[in-house]
Amino acid sequence: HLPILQWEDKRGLAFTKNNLSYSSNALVIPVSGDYYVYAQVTFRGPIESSTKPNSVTEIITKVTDSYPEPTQLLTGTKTLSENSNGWFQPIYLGAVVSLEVGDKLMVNVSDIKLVDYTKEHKTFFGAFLL
Amino acid sequence: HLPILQWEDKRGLAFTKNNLSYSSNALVIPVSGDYYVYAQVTFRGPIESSTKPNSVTEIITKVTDSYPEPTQLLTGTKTLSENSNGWFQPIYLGAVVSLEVGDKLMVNVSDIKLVDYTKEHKTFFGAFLL
Amino acid sequence: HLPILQWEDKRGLAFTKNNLSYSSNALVIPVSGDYYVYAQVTFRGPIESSTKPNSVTEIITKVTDSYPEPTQLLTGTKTLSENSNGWFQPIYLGAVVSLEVGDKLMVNVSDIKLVDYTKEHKTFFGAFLL
Amino acid sequence: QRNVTSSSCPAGTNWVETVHHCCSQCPAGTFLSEPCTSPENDSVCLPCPAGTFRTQPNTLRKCQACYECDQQAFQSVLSNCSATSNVVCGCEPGYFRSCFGKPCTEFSCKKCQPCTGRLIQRPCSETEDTLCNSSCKPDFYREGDECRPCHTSTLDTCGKECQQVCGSNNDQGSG
Amino acid sequence: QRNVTSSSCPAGTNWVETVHHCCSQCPAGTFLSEPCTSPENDSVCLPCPAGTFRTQPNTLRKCQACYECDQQAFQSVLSNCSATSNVVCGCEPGYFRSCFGKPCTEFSCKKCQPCTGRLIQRPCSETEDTLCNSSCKPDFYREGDECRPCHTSTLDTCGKECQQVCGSNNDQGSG
Repeated sequence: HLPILQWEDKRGLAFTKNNLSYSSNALVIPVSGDYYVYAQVTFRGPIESSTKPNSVTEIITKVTDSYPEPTQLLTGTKTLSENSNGWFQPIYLGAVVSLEVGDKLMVNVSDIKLVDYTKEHKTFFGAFLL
Repeated sequence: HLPILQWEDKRGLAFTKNNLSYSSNALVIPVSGDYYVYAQVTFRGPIESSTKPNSVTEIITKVTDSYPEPTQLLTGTKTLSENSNGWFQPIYLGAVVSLEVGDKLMVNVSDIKLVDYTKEHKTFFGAFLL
Repeated sequence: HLPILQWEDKRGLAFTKNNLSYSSNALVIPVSGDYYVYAQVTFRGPIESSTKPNSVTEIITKVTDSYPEPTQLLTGTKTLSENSNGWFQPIYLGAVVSLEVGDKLMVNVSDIKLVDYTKEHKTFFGAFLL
Repeated sequence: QRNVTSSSCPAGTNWVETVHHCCSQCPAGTFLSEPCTSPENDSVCLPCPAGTFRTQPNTLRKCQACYECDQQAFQSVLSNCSATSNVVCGCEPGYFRSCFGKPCTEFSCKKCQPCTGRLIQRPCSETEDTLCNSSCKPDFYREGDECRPCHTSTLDTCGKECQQVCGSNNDQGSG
Repeated sequence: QRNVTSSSCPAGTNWVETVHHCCSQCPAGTFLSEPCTSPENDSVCLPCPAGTFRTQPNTLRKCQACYECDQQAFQSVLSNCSATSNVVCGCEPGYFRSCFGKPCTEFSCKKCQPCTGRLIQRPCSETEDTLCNSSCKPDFYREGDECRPCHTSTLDTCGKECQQVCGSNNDQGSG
């Protein structure tokens, strides 16, 4: 599977409440219901080590004890036409999904080395119960 | 007017509840109020039949019995600089709009043949009452 | 600081309610709590007067009496690879942030002359209490 | 006011759900300030505030916000927004519309090409760039896809094409 | 049903929070219509509706929606969606997969190159374009990176390369 992003859940603008907790790279759903789930990942390049990617992808996935495979909930995938000098590309995703208590939400990306993790307001992830 | 997208409202991740129903390509508003309305369309190309487009556009529109013309609520329009080989371009839109009972919400696109309809997590549309 | 956008808060699709008011370019928070804050800015060019920009940036910032400097809440920044003829680039941002009564929310952009202000459904800004 | 469902209101009236009545439509240029509640007090319509408009009869609670013309992109106002019509934008003189796809709802204004050294086959218009004649004007010689005036180049440095065109003019002179 | 926490259900059962029971998993191709409430009435499983599937045993309330193959981009269906497996897409004959990054979850189908005037070193396949031999076939001469058939060019107009290749063939004829 695609690499999973790790998140800060306490410092700065980050917070969790109403029992929506964060553990081992996932938001854990405390009560069944419909949630608006969202995430933005800012990708940037080029970085020496990786070959010139021709696309970047961000996927919000759900993992549940009721099924052995993760489910892709939302996907944003964009081809890169930028030339060799520096490029930035944010991808925002958000939608309402029905979740069960205990479901885990994670964000996967096509290439972790391309993620701009430097500023909390450029790459973020969250959910709220409707 | 621009072509209107058709949506799946029951299978997989799709669902409707609280009387927000889907009929003839539109979400039908059951009760007046402020709604957060959102949609993502993933465009992809090139496809032989259509001339090389220089832009893609997604518009969330409202149709109401109180007015003979549709109202454009949210618009995302992006020029394409990608070259001839394959390209992907997601456009996400979301905002709060005041709606009346009976109003219909639809998604129009600049060219239906450029819409990636193959996976439910790449192109989606929804609304919830605040 | 980056230039601040001005907004229409009454005409057309724009509205404010529940004491969330708009004054001197900012949304003023009437009651402390968690808000989903969002904004889309459609950038377009080229325009003669400004040099060819190589990127566009949109930032939602918070100003508060409790701190002398604005806080960047959400940032969307994208490099431009489009060639010289006309280009369009929408940037959407949205997330949940904890706000205190009296906090002010504003939208800054890298270059005001590149903002498409001509249609209300292309550039918009809002927030709602969870 | 017969208690009817929304689809079957008599002509000139719309169903207003909040009052469960068919109310008279407000004319173009106005909006529904107060819906009708009985035959005696019919819809109250108010004119669209400045900067807004309605082109059709309606029972909407607000008017639509006028678009604006993109001054920074050399757009000009062809007709101002009125209570019953949106603003119509075109291009400033010396510019033409370059559309982003069809229909041409979005366009940028591009500078008309000057046809230096050529005859104008079709002048620049609101919707099309100037069409330059493919051949150069007299006293101009071709270099690549440009037409250069003869006098600016001294005969000895200029290429075959320039000699041919500019040389013949000087026949009378230097022979 | 020992009242256990979610992590420790016996094999073949999953913890179902809504009923606080470990319920039998529904087999692949079905979904959990009704969770178990007691040892007597176990999970009620129903087949996935058309257009949906589940590849694994589960206690999910819905099946996953099948993907679709991108006909407009020359994709073809290698195997249809079934109750237990998603659709599998490939490329139409004469096209090969051009992946968007690895693993190749997203791909577009590109036309195989024809190797006009060259021998085919490796034919076009589902995953790779045709590999053309670098040198031209007999009776073809090289021009840029193309191979042109001799007969189409008359000897006097064709360049050095063409003379060499096409000229020698005619030795027998015009000598």
